Amino acid sequence: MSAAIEVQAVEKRFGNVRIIQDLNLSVAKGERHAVIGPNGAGKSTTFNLISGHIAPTSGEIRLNGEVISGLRPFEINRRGLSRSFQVTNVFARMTVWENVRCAVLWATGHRYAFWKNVDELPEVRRRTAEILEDIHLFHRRDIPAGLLTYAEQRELEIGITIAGGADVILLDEPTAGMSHAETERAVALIRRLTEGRTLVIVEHDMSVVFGLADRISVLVYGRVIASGTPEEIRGNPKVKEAYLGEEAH
Amino acid sequence: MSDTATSAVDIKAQSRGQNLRFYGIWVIAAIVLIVLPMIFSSGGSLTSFSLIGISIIFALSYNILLGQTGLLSFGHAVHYGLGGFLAIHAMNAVIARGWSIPLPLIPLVGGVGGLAIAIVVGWVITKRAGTVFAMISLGIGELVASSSLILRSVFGGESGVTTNRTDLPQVFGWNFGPQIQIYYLIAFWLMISAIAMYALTRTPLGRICNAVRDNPERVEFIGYDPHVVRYLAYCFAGFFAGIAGGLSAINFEIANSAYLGAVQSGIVLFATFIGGTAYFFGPILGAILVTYLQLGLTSVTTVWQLYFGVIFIGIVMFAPGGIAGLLMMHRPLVRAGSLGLMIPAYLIALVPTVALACGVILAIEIIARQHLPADAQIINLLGIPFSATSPATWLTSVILIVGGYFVARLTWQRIADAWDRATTIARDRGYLA
Amino acid sequence: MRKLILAAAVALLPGLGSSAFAQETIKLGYIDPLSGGGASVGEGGLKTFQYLADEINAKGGILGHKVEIIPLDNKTNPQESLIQAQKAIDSGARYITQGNGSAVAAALEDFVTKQNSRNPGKEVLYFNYAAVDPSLTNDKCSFWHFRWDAGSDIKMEALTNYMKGVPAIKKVYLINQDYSFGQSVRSDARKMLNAKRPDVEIVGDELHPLLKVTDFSPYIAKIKASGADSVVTGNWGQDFALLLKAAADAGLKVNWYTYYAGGAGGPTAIKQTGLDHQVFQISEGIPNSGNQSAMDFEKAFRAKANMSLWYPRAVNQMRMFKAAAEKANSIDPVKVAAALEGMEFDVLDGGKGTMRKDDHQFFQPIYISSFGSRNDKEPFDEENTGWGWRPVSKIDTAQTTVPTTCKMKRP
Amino acid sequence: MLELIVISTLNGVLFGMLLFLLSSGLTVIFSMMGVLNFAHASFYMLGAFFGYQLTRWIGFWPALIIAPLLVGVVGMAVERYGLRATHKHGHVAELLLTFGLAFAIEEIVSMIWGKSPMDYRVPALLDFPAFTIFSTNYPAYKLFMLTVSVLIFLALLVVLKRTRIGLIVQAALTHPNMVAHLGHNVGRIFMLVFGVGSALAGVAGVIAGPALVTQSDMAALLGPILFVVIVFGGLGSLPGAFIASLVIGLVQTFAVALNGSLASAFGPLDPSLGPSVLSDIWNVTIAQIAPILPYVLLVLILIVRPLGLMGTRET
Repeated sequence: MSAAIEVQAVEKRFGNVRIIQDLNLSVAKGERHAVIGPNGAGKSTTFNLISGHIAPTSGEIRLNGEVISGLRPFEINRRGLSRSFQVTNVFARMTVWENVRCAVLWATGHRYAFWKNVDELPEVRRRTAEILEDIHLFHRRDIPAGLLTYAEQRELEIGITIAGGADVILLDEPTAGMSHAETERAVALIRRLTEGRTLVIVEHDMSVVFGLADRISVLVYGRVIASGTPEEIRGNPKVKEAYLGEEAH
Repeated sequence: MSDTATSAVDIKAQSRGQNLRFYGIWVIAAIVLIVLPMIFSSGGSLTSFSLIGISIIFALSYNILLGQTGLLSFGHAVHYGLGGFLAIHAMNAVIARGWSIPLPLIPLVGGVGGLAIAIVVGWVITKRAGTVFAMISLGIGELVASSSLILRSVFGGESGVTTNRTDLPQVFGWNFGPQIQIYYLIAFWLMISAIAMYALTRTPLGRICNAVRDNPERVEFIGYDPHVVRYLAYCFAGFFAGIAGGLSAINFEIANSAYLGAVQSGIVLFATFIGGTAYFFGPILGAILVTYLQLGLTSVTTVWQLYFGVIFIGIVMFAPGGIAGLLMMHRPLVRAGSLGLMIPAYLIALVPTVALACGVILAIEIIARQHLPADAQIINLLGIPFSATSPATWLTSVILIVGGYFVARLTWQRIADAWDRATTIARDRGYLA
Repeated sequence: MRKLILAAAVALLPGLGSSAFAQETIKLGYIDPLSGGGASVGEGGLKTFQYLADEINAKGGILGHKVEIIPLDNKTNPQESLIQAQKAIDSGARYITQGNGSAVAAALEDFVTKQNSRNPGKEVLYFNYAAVDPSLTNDKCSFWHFRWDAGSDIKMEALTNYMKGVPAIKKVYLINQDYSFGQSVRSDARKMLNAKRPDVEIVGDELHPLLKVTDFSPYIAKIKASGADSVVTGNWGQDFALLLKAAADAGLKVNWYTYYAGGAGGPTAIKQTGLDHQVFQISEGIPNSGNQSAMDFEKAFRAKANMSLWYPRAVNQMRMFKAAAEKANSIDPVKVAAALEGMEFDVLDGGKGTMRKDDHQFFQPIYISSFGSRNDKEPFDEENTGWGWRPVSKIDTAQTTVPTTCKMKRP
Repeated sequence: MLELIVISTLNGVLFGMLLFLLSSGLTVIFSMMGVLNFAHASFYMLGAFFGYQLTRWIGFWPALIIAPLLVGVVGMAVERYGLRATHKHGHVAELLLTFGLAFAIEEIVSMIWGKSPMDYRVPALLDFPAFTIFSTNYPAYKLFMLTVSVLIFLALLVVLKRTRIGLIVQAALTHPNMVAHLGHNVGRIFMLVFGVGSALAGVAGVIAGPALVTQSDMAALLGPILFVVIVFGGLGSLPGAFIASLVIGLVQTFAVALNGSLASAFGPLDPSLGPSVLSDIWNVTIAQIAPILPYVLLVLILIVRPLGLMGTRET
């Protein structure tokens, strides 16, 4: 079985500054994989590289065995990878319903169609309704997304990410800024929605990370210093020194 | 609150209801268009209605870009103009070759013209959005307008190309000489185009256009190439602008470089934005208002451009949703039944606000008349003659502006308070988020 | 909703909602720019026509009918002009007049021709007082169009007939705006100079973009390099002012033969550059013509309108209109048109003119005049510069006649 | 021929520097605030008219100082009472505001000063030929314009490199998001930058007014070229604006000086073909198409380099 995501010797420079150096990461199919690391370690940059938001300076990224480095984000998305954003990134002037529906359209094969009535597509309507119910926003469907509460927008963010039915999901700090209760709800949501899919998650909240992840990679200064099961990571001295130790200050 | 069980069925019923209301509105619009010339049958009103009809199509096509895809174009008249030119040449070819293409099909030729140029230039233009798109569209507009004066064999120099619409094959005994027949032709195409453009907003592409407008970056992560979306929107906008241009060519029986120019592009931007870009009917209101102002204001004042500019700045600063936005703000209040709270506040504010406006108009007209001879110094405002040279007029203007402003400010505060109360009620009753 | 707004709009539309048909007054729709860039020119024309209407009305009008000028702003835009023409017709005008822009003129000429063929019994006449494109009285000619200004070919005919007798002219440079008018000036100048003065060398022939050039010094460098002694130009407005300014800056010493040096802003520009009696203009009349009745008229006009008489042809037009109506004993446009055809008339500045039946072009004496400091026989200056026009040569009507290709279709 | 080249180069550089005076202000405003000021050419026009009026009252030299300051004040007022309120509605709304403003300023100017060209003259002190080159006089005033433009260019460089505000502006040029984190005085810096940008346009107006035509349509004539310059150079890039100004200045002047057409290069077309698009293109001279060349350049550069000559920023 080939890996869902395979990052090999990727480097990213901005001018002379090396943000990512010799990054190697492998995520198996169906795995829940967390990426952790101190601020500025390059976690979001890693996501941006994998999702095609920025192109690597060198190295190779594969999705299900196919090289995707250098492709545009929509090309990668069409190959079955979807991501969320750390800063809420929804379609603010459109309603919640339309936000999710737009994310469903490409996957249901309607693409750029200008001859179909979007309200008369049963498949689209069914999937949109399902996802809205999944993320507990069905009752808020006619509200413009910009007017939702912060926690609701985070949930919508996840909804948009999973709506296209991608089998590799990248979530960038999905619980950032949430209260404890909201976090619990979100984690349950993520667990349920990514059932049977590959999940890569960047997270600061260690209870979330250790509760959710099958495997964990630790990123420090643009380099993966350790990768393994939660137990292995807990026991890894390098991690303790470079990351947990540092956080203890 | 959680009513997940009702889900999809509920949604379906809801959209059925909307559909009924939706067809109703179109039927009413069609009836209005048919009856209108029977009520106002003078030559002047027919001319105005025809022009308004054309500018509605043009403004709606512009809103595909501005309102729906978030593209601010300063060169939309390129499509309008080239559509017009192609229509004129098609008409002349039909006459010369004796083809049996009747006049009512000519606007479609215009549409194809507008579409063709959109297909050619659109790909480059739509590479970028935002400010860069605006500047490139301006550049392309200038380029095409200037080139039209060089390519004389196609564009006929500055006198343009003329035709005679009555020489085309006739249908149902109409020769399309009289304006009333042209009016009905325009009304027909107005209905077709408006329905088509409305339908476009209800398609997957139309919805993705909105998504690109709101957040082009995120669109890339749900599988869409924003460049392709913008390009397709640009092509549709070009097509419908071409139809408007073709109708204009039929109406005036002439096409010339003024069709393509910056003025035409500016007017459609004015109309669309003043009407409101967020709602489908916004550009319709805007086109009616701006065409009316263009026809009417010019015979009342020579500085109509200034009033245009001031109205436009006012809308940008205080009501970026345009007229449609202002109207739709009140919809939750109407539903909640709290609109009644607003009416007295509006009525009270009307008096000082009108006084303020009159003062400003008076001041503008006084300055505008300073270069004119003595006999042109009479300003006729609301039926009252003012002499622009008399200190009494200046004083009136100053009093109206200063007094009007201070009183109006108080009444505006009243409106704001009333608004708070009315929206609170609407929110309590669940009509407002 | 939409209906309500439309209803309100129509009720409010000035002049569009009502179509009162009062035949007591003769309404003349004046269609020219009254706002935007061309407004100063259009307002000048409007004042002229209002003055002339007052003059006619003071003497009892035309066959007892008062003349009323309806000002209509066309923003120098052909489409807008057609709307305004329709507006004029709706308010009862059977006569329209226009002058600025040959593109507008062509559109209007086409419009009245179609209008009259589709609405027999409601014919409209179009009096052209300043659009000079030759095609208006040649391939595009119409029975319903009458032109009082000399076409650009006629002016060139007159100018070259003058140049024929000036041996000092040896090397001519042509610089014109790149549009139909500039092009016809250029091609007529070439053709006519070659025929009448084969010894004159045309050392340069330039077309520059219309109203887009901000700095003419590169063009001036070219003129200077060519060694020209005379420049012929149809430039007007800023294209004229900037051209002259650049020439003065570079110290270019040539004689300028122009069509529109007298246009708004032209005299100011000439005075600025200090080119004293080096700038010549071709026109059908000048303030300091020496003709007493014309100079009296000029004086009265300046006193009232606070501007100099830019359009002596407008005087001819309105006076001839009255004479033709009286000759036909009718104010019906068809009869007036018939009476105008071939009519002879004593023009403002003296001499006979005639409205040629073949193409409805008015032929009249043409003056070459120069602009500069004045002597005591020249009472009028321009634009408060202190300088004025001095007659240099008068070309008789016979010397201005050019053939026409017009095949007039009469109703 | 050599004469044409020398004169055209001088004129081209002069026109280019004038364009740069305008585009530098526009670029700095754009980099700091993300606003493309459509009314920038209108401030240039205001500079010319203020300069004209003040010259009549108090003479050219005081006007050269005061008129740009006045324009700067107008600019600051526009920022303070117009743009700041519109900012929350996004950049398109701001662009539209300045679009409406351009309309209104043109009409206000023609209301006050009329529509005819003003009699705005070169000051007597500079009204002489500076030197004669190949029998063509080169006016001293043009030399003065060139000097002023170069001086302002140098001053701009010094300010950008050596002062605190200059550093902030520079930071904004390269990292537009940084200005958002400047803290409490960001409003005042915006106002100042907008004022200075407008004042630069005002200077251009005061010195160009006597050399070109001071008329109420002068903004509309120059405006589109200005936008071509900054898009061509790359939005937000000052070096780009500088190069683009010179390129467009030189291209326009040289195009005018050349008489070539396809017909003169390859011989006339067979006349029996009659008039067609081909014959139009065949016979048009380079001088005739001079004013559309900037737009052609714009389209070409956008095909080759979508971000413009030196542009690095997406928006």
